[in-house]
Amino acid sequence: MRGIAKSLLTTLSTFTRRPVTREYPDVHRPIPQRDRAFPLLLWDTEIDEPFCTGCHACERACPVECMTVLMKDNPNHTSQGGSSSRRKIIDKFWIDYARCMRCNICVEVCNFDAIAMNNTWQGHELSVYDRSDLVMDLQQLLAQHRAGDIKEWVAQ
Amino acid sequence: MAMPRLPDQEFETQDIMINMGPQHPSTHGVFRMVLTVDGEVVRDVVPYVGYMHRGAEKLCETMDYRQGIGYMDRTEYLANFNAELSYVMAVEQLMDIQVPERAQWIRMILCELNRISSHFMFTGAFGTDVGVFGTAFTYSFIQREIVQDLFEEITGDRLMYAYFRPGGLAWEVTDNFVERVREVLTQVKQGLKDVDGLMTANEIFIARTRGVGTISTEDAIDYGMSGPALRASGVDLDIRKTEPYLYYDQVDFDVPVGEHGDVYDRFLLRVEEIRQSIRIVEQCLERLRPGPILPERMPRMLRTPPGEVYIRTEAPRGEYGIYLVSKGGNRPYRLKIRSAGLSNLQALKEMTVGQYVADAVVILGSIDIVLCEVDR
Amino acid sequence: MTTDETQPARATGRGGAQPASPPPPPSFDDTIWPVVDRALAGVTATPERGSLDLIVHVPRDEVVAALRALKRHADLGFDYLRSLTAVDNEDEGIDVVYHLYSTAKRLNLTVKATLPNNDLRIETATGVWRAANWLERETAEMFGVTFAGHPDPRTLLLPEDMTDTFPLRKDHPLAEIEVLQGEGMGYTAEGQ
Amino acid sequence: MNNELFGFEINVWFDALARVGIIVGFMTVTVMALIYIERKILARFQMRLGPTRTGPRGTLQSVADALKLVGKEDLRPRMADPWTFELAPYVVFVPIFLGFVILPFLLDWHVRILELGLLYFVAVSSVNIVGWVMAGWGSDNRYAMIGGLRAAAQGISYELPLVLALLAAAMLAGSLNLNTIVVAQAHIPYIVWQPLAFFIFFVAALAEMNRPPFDIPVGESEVVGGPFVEYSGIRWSMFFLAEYAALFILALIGASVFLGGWAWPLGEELGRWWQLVLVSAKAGGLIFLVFWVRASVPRLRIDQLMSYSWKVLLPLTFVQIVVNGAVLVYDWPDVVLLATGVVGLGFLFWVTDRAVRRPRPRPALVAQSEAAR
Amino acid sequence: MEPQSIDQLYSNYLPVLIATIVGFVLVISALLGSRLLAPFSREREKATTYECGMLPIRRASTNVGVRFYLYAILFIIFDVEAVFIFPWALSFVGVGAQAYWVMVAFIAILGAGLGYAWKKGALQWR
Repeated sequence: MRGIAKSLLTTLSTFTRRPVTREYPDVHRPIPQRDRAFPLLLWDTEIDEPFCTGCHACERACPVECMTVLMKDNPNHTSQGGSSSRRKIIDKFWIDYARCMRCNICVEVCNFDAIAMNNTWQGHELSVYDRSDLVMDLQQLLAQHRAGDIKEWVAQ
Repeated sequence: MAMPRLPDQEFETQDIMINMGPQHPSTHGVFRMVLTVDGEVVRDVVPYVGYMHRGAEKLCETMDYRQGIGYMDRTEYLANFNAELSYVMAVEQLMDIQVPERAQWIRMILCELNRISSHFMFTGAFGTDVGVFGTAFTYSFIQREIVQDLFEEITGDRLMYAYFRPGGLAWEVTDNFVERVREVLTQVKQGLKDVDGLMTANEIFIARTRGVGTISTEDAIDYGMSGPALRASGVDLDIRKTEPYLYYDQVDFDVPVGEHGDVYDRFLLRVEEIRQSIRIVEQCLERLRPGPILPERMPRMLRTPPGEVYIRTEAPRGEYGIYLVSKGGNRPYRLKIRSAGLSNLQALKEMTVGQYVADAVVILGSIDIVLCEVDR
Repeated sequence: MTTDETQPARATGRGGAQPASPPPPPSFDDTIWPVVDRALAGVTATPERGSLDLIVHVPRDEVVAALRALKRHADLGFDYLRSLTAVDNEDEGIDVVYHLYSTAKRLNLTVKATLPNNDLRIETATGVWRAANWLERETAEMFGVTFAGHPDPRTLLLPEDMTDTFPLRKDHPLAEIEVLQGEGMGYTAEGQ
Repeated sequence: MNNELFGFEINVWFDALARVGIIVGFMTVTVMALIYIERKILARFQMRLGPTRTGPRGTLQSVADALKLVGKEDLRPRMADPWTFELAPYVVFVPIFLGFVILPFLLDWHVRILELGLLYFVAVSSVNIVGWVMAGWGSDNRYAMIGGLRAAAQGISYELPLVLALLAAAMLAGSLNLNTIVVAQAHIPYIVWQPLAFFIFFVAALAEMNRPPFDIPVGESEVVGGPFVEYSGIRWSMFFLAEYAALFILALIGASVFLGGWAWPLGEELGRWWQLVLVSAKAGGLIFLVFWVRASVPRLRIDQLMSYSWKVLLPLTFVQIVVNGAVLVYDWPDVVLLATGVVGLGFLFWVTDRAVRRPRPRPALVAQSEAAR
Repeated sequence: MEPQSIDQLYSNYLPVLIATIVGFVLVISALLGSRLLAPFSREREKATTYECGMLPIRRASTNVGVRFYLYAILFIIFDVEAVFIFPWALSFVGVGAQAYWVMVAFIAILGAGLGYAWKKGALQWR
């Protein structure tokens, strides 16, 4: 009976404590700055084009093959009279967020620092009704950084 | 009037087969066992595993060493750091990489914190198994959440950390790492007091667990059990002591060993291990010095020379072994994951037969299986 | 006899605590090999220096006898089966690998037996350790190795009817990844 | 022949009907409130918030649940025995509902105060065990079957201590009439003279209601809901309704028989509102205790549960009855009752402790600073 | 206790009858309400027994080894006893010490019976 009494007292002591529940849609959990949500492409605001050159490094390194990358000649390259030093640039980019395992490898292998996983945007609120809605195309991947919604945190 | 003649078997009782799982509240994942029950007593139990088999070994054989880390997380989702550690240690062993001291200490801290969070998962789920309505679960999960928050701050992910790398760590910990860990430890100590007060001395809890699911020392060894489930049977086999890896030989901690090999001992043992882990982490924090977290010269692509290694580490559930065979190149030729859960689960029949149906659930809970680890 | 044989190798794993030792000389005097050799009298065993543990190659017909001898030997007492698995060496056959441990003497040993591709049969070790039961079932279904005399030869992880293909063999392909993007998403329709 | 309801003279049929009708409404509201309160209280014990979404502070949660349950598909397994399966909810619910008839809510408000009220209650309420067995057997489900059998075993085993513990208190009042029993405790409630009987009553009531730690028939982690695992929608909610109605009834019976109902401690000359406050406080306290115990203790095992009833509680109730008889016949002072009650309670706790902490020592954790190498 | 008139009894137990009817009506109306509101499908899969996701192997209603029938027998004995104790408990004070000792003897005999059953292992749930 002593043990049961101890149990009862323990629960009574927690009865008086403050609940730990967060009322989710009203109260959001503070997300640590390092939180890697899903990979995003970064936007080179100086030249006004993506950093990504479509070199396929991330695509090859992705353990789950969630990326599809296509490159093209950069129309904005200096040889074409533009202002960019990138000879090639990303043409199409898809990431299947439903498949991404958030391992950060794509960020680590990127030679151009063109991809990041440190966003504070919708990364954890991605509920959709159709799985194919989780396949993000180039515009969606770039939009967040272009709008300045990403807090920078670079590993290392 | 003559009595109507009844066939002889008319009043014979039959054993019924109860199918528990894969969709059962207390099989801890998609595990299935078929109990043959005579009244309330279990006469036979046939476990079925494999519902979570995703071929992690095969997958890892098709990808390079860095890509495999993420898959290790997914085999052992409650003790990811321990799983990653075995894997990166295997690669380091083959490549003969020397890991910087700071990285080792941080690894140790994280592994022990992971042990704490994993054992809290056990106390919570086990509390539910013996029938405390949710209280043990929330108590434990609050603590687990605290540890998890810390992991998220450091690694950027709540569950699938992918933080260890062959050679060290993926990136440096946060600036306030030491303070945060100390803070977490104080909270965990309070939480442990709650869990302890709720269950350990409770007479009903003791009545439900003591003397239940006993397994002898010899049987436990013969079945290849490991971790707390083995130590509860009185074997002082803890790889952190017997074959120290990281810096476990430089810190002071006790290995709790049970005497009776029953469910109650397994529970007490895990609670005690949480205390010991807190002790280890505190010592690690004192010895943590600034320094590099990766060796100076790390190849960009990890390539191992031909060879093979069997690395074993003490994960919360027992021995998590990685048998890595390399034939050169950047990917494992064969990667075998020795899962503690699979071996521990083999002894389920030995422990359960002859006990009550209600005990079957408690015994299964006391083994503390993670089905992803069992099936890989 | 202590865990000396694992010391030099383990030092490297400890990362910087000691300088990496040079590759050990091909003698096995400083390991448990002499004891193992004595225990395995009558069995043709070939030692090999492994990365952490001593590896002993045993002909497959003598494996169970060897394992039993290793378990019973007073100075070794390998009473704990850490792991049992197989390695598909393609043309060279399939290795069945036993990782043994001695709880009393704290010793490690790896035992290997090679099975030729045309006859993947080996005797079961369930009589030596009950731990071998599920591990052998897993190895059997994954590699197609037959463990003769196994008391419960059902599949473990795979579906019961999946007995014709062996996933962990090197010739077993991975499934195609389902594609929801790129061409599958109407890339061609958009034009380039 | 006429009766009086709220000061109006009405026909006895209408009177009865009106009172039962009030009870129906009262029961529905109470059960919904109890479900909400239980969820809130349990949540607080677990440092959670409980329902917050439906209505202000989640107060409409029960209403939402009830609506949902009505709108859910009502399934009957193909293999189930149609008659037993369909009838089980009635057999579970109606006896519990009948229990409301004798409850002494206030001094002058109740449906009927029967002269043999306690006996009536005992007789009626035990019928619902049959319903549990019917539900378990009729579902053709192994979990339900085991749960039903457990419910039967548990129900009959705790019926006796419950009845005899109530009887021990009724002996002191010399009546089975609940109002008389309440009046008899106008100044000192029977919990003072009968602590052992109260404890036994409380434990047995927990078991009768299948409340933790005696929720073995419905044990979620073992038999996944037990007898009503196959029930869905409104049919399932009947079991739920019965469960909470039983909780309320037993709490009120306990409050009346052992805590003095609407009377103690201020005597019986109280206004209706004071009586209401007193009776709700007492019944509410008991209900809170039930929730508190639920949040704190694990579930017993069936054999332990049966042993506890037959080997511990039942003999002690006999002892209590014999002692009560002696005190009444020989006119011993009431303090003897208190003393024997306390001694009996101490003995009960001691036996429980002994039974749990068997001779075997507490497993010592062998701590080793240096593992033997 | 003064004897009650038939009218009084009638008046007292009438609510019991009415409550029984009302109780049944409550359940029926709830079921009818659900019949009106809830969806119904004729899908056969839904009507399979819950067996944790597996198909049931056999019918569950076989001859189960019910281990507590001894308890059930004991229960009947003791419940009958309780019925005897009830009238005694209310009237023995008036009758006097003799009635008390008779009942003590009665309880003692039953207690001995319980002890015998205990010793014989009838209280062991196997």
